[in-house]
Amino acid sequence: MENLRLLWESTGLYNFTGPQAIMMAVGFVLLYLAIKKGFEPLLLLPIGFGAILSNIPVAGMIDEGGILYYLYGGIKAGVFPLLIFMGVGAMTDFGPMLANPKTLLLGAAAQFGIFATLFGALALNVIPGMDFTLKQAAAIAIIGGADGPTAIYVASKLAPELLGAIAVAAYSYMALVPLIQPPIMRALTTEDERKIEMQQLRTVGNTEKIVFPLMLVILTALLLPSAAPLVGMFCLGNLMNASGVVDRLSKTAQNELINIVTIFLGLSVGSKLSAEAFLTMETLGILGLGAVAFAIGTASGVIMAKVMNRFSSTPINPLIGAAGVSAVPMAARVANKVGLESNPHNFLLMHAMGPNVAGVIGSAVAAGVLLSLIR
Amino acid sequence: MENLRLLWESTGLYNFTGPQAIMMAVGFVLLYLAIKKGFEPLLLLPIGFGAILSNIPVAGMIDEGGILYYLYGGIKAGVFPLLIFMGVGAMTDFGPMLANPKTLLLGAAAQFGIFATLFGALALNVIPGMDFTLKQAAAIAIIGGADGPTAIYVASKLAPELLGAIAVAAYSYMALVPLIQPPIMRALTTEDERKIEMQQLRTVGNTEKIVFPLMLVILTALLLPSAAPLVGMFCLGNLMNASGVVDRLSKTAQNELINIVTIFLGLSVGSKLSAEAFLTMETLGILGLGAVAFAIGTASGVIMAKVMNRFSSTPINPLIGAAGVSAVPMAARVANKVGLESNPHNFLLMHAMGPNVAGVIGSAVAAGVLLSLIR
Amino acid sequence: MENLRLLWESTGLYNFTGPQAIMMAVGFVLLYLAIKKGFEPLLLLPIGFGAILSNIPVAGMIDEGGILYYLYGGIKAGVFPLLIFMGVGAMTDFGPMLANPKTLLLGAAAQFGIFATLFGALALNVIPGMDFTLKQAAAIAIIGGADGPTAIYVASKLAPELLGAIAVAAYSYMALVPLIQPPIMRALTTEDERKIEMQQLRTVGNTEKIVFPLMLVILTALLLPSAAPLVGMFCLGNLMNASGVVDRLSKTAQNELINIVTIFLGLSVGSKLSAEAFLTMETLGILGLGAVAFAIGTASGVIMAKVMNRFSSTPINPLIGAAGVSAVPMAARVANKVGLESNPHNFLLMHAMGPNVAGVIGSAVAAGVLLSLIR
Amino acid sequence: MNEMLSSGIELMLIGMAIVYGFLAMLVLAIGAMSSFVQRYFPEMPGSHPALTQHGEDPGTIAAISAAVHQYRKKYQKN
Amino acid sequence: MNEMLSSGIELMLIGMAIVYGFLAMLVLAIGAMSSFVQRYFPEMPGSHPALTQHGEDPGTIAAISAAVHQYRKKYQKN
Amino acid sequence: MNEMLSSGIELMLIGMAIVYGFLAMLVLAIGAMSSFVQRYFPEMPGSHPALTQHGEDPGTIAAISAAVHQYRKKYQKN
Ligand code: NA
Ligand code: NA
Ligand code: NA
Repeated sequence: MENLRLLWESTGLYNFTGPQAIMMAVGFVLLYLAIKKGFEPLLLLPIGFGAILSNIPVAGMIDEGGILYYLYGGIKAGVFPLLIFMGVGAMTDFGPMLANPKTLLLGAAAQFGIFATLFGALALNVIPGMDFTLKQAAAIAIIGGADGPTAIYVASKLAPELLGAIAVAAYSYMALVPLIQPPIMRALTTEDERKIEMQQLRTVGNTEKIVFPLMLVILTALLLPSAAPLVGMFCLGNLMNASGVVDRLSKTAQNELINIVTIFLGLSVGSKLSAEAFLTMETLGILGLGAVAFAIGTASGVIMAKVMNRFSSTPINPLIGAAGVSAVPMAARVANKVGLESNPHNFLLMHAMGPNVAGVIGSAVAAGVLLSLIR
Repeated sequence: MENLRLLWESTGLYNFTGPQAIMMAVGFVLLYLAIKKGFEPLLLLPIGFGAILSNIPVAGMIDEGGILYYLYGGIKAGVFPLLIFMGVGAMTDFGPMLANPKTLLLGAAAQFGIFATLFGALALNVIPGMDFTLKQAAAIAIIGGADGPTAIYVASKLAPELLGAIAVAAYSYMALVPLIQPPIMRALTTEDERKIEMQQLRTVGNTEKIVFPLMLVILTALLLPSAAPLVGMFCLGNLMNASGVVDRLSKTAQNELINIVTIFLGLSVGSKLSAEAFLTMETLGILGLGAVAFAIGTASGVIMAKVMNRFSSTPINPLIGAAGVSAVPMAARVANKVGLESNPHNFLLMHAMGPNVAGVIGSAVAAGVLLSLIR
Repeated sequence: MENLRLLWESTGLYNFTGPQAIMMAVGFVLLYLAIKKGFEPLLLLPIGFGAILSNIPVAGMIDEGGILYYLYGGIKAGVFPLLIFMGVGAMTDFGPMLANPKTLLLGAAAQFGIFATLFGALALNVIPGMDFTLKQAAAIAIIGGADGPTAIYVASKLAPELLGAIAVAAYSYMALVPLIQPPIMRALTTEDERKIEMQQLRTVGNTEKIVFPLMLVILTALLLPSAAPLVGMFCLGNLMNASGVVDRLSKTAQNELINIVTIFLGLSVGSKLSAEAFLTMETLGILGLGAVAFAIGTASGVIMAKVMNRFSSTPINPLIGAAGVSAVPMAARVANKVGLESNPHNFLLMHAMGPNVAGVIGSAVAAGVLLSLIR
Repeated sequence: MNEMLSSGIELMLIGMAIVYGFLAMLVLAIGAMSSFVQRYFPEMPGSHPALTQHGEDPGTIAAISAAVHQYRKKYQKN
Repeated sequence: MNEMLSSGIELMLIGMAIVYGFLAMLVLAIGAMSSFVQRYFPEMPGSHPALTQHGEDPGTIAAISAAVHQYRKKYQKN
Repeated sequence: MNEMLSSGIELMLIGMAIVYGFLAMLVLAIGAMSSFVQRYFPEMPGSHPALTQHGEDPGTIAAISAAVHQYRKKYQKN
């Protein structure tokens, strides 16, 4: 009898709280988006499942002694996002950007989404229920960088209590890039601009591809060392691939290592989707601000490209400016697709890869700025 | 001279104790079983080698600062068995079970091996030299689940001092399934029963395979949250595979990640094969009880299948009940093989896979029961 | 204004110290050697990049909270070098050595490089600015073993402050084996000796290959347990491969696991290339002693082979003695190449693989001697 | 001693009841789920509904391959 | 409150200035690097300068394959 | 100083003695082991005694492939 009562009191039904149930439903929504809608499934599937597991009462998987508690250590130490960034670096080809370095300016312009959102988050504090500190505002703003590991890295340093919501917003909006960007791109460009064909890119040699990551890490070290962990690990991965002398390391960084860390990172992010942290007015603010950040970043990139097209000797299709938000390679594909609608023979993909990878550098630099200015 | 003496006093010959020598011999026996007899070599080879390494005097590989000490942390935190369970989940196809859900009852019946053994372990306390606490009895009983990671997980929580003996017994008996089960199966069935052909299974669609792990994790959360770590990680792996949207994660979970963790887990289990813990009367009790547990589990499964066959509209071959102990896919193969002896055209393999994977769920549920009732 | 000043004070330019700049230059030299000269790129590329990252001011990647700090934990615990050694063991074929066990004596002779260097390091203390303790001298001497993981393991135990310099010296000289060894080999042998053709090796069966690692680990446990971590993990890897029953574990140990650990190990070694530790007279001493160690080891091996050739019933080409330093398979290839110069039909490669893998055992044994005698 | 044995029996009864109960409930749940899925989300044999990912439509793939083609052609001429 | 907003504006201006400044400088640096590399280290199309590793010259490979061949022949005879 | 050098010499002598002793003993042990194995566990060339795993006999494999075949056939008909 005693045992039966003990058992009933140990069921989830007895212990469930309303907020936990809602958070599990959030987890299911994330799984639905990942599986049925194809929203960044590599991250949202483990995040959604992590949300479910961490909100199971009694099981205590996020308490000391639980697996999610230990896995979260890898985020707290900053190790998981940096290892993913190394793997992404190994997958990245800087060739198109090196062939047309001006496109770096598009990657810079699109980061305006970050800083405008930072201001927006602080302005939102006028709304009752919203009360973002400077650190929290900065952590939210980095969603505008459209770069998952960067957002998680910055959030884990500045506002770990918002990590779950920020990561979910970042990856969701990255998945929504094909829906968010095209209307903005069409609104800001004329049909003629969208038809612009660009000159073919020169071939970039191996030596340049090897020297670039080294140059980048040095400049970061000299000027913005707070961005050095992100930029440095990215450049390490890129150098492993470009140098061609450590292919087995490069392949492992791009495959098994990044896969293992992705599973662990997703589960740990999910473990931060607790009711107290997520079911707040702030989360609504974060979701709203994230959408605004993407829109502003896209617009800034397109406008910058229009300006550059006016002053450039070679034609620049403004659509590739939208790829400056990063979200590699989704944003570049969107630029390509919108371009094809106006001119079916105009393949912008390679041209858009330049601002696209520039956007990754840009958001890592912006992350460094935030980490160094906000204490 | 001083150095020579120092050196002699640092040899293993000078420092060896009898029990250490015996435990190294146990390690060699395990290696022999793994390599020459093909007994679960993936686990017993690293466990056996770990037993040898951890009993080398002076080297101190299980003391703080030694590699086996650090690796054991992964078991203590519960991380290693859960990651293996995730990988096993990714390898599991619930199709045959979903096509014939009644077979879940066979997976339930076979868990009687666990609970009968729990009682048996407590009863053994009448023998002088045996003195099992309730926690120890429960940890031993889980051997009857015929599931390695579950046994290690439960033992690490309830009776870490018995972990070595329990893991060795669990994997040894799983390897012995082809020897232990057939006589019991033949004794409990008639020739006619063994000849029963079963109806072909319907094809199970992808949607059902995706929904099932989600449904299972929810029901576990509601009713038996103490089983949620095991069942949850299993379902995560299964969902990664069934959803088809994160193939690279699923493949890594099934291959590199599970392989790495298996090496570490095996070595750490081996590090618990110290003389003080293993060379006791209790170990003999564990080995005896383990064999009994397997036998009872097999018999319960077969008898349950006989009962179901009587009341079922479609014929059920009682041999597939034996597969309810889990030990995937060995037990299902045994059912198939014994069936072929009576009827060379009767392929029971697919039919036995249902109770087989049901047995995995069953033993995880039984583990949850033990973990929640015994404190 | 305040923010601008804050920002300027957070730049690398403001914070760089001279020694940090020099160490970053050292990092670049290592990358140059790795990428352009092909010097052991698998290790020197991550080590060089780690040197750059760890000397970036402000970023604090080697301080608590930084990624390199956490990765270094894997060396401090001894886990990384031992896992690499396990992987190397899985890649090693003891066949040629078992076919001609006398070649073990060549692997023993070449370790004289270690002990002569130990004496040399102590003798160097007469030079002002050099002040090696016994522990430091032993850690430096192990460079003469021409085995990277062994050198890192011993250095991390005896003299972690010299780890960076010792690892760099060890891998650099291993890469320089094709330049260092041939002149010594030619100077110590006659043209006739270099022409000696050796008898073909017998085929070694699987059983012998399985028994050998077990025999080796037992003898190590009995006689030199302080070498057991190194020898034991090496034998585990070798047994996983030779036994043929755990191919999936063996392949993972040889590929993904060793690759992941190599990236982590390289970065962590690089993190020990700080200015205070590296820019000292001692480092010059280490580099000088390392070269001497390799030369003495090579010479000892060749001389031993000459002596054995005189007393042996079957002919022994003294060139294979040089392969006794380990540096697998580089040293064996060098022996083969120098042999071909004198006799274009004389393929020594297989014969040199015996002393080559014997050298690995020899240096692990020497490491055990140093670890047990020096406290 | 006797106390322990009786708690062993109690555990055996409760434990088996829960395992049976849980898995029997799972049988019913699967039955319900399967008929629900088969009625409202029927699957064509061979279809893989989960595998269609947006952003990867044939148009995009054609564009990518065309772009790569062009890029390669350029590369060869150099 | 007002103070926070003004520090928000300040951060926005400084932040964008740095991001722009850094990436603009990178444009110049890449330009300089590319012309330097193309002038002093010109590359043949298709060459992979980074992939030549010492110790792996054709001679060695020939030797290895010959040795393996010999070894295999021996093995077959047994 | 002198003391350190003398302990250096002592270490050199003892160290080399142990390394030599250990590897020489290994030569003898290998010799003994090899003749023991070759006498009592001779190997056919090409045989892989370690690879035979129980439970994986041809019968089982035939059964599995037949079962899979049947299952597939069913699947096609649907
Ligand atoms: Na970005
Ligand atoms: Na079971
Ligand atoms: Na050596």
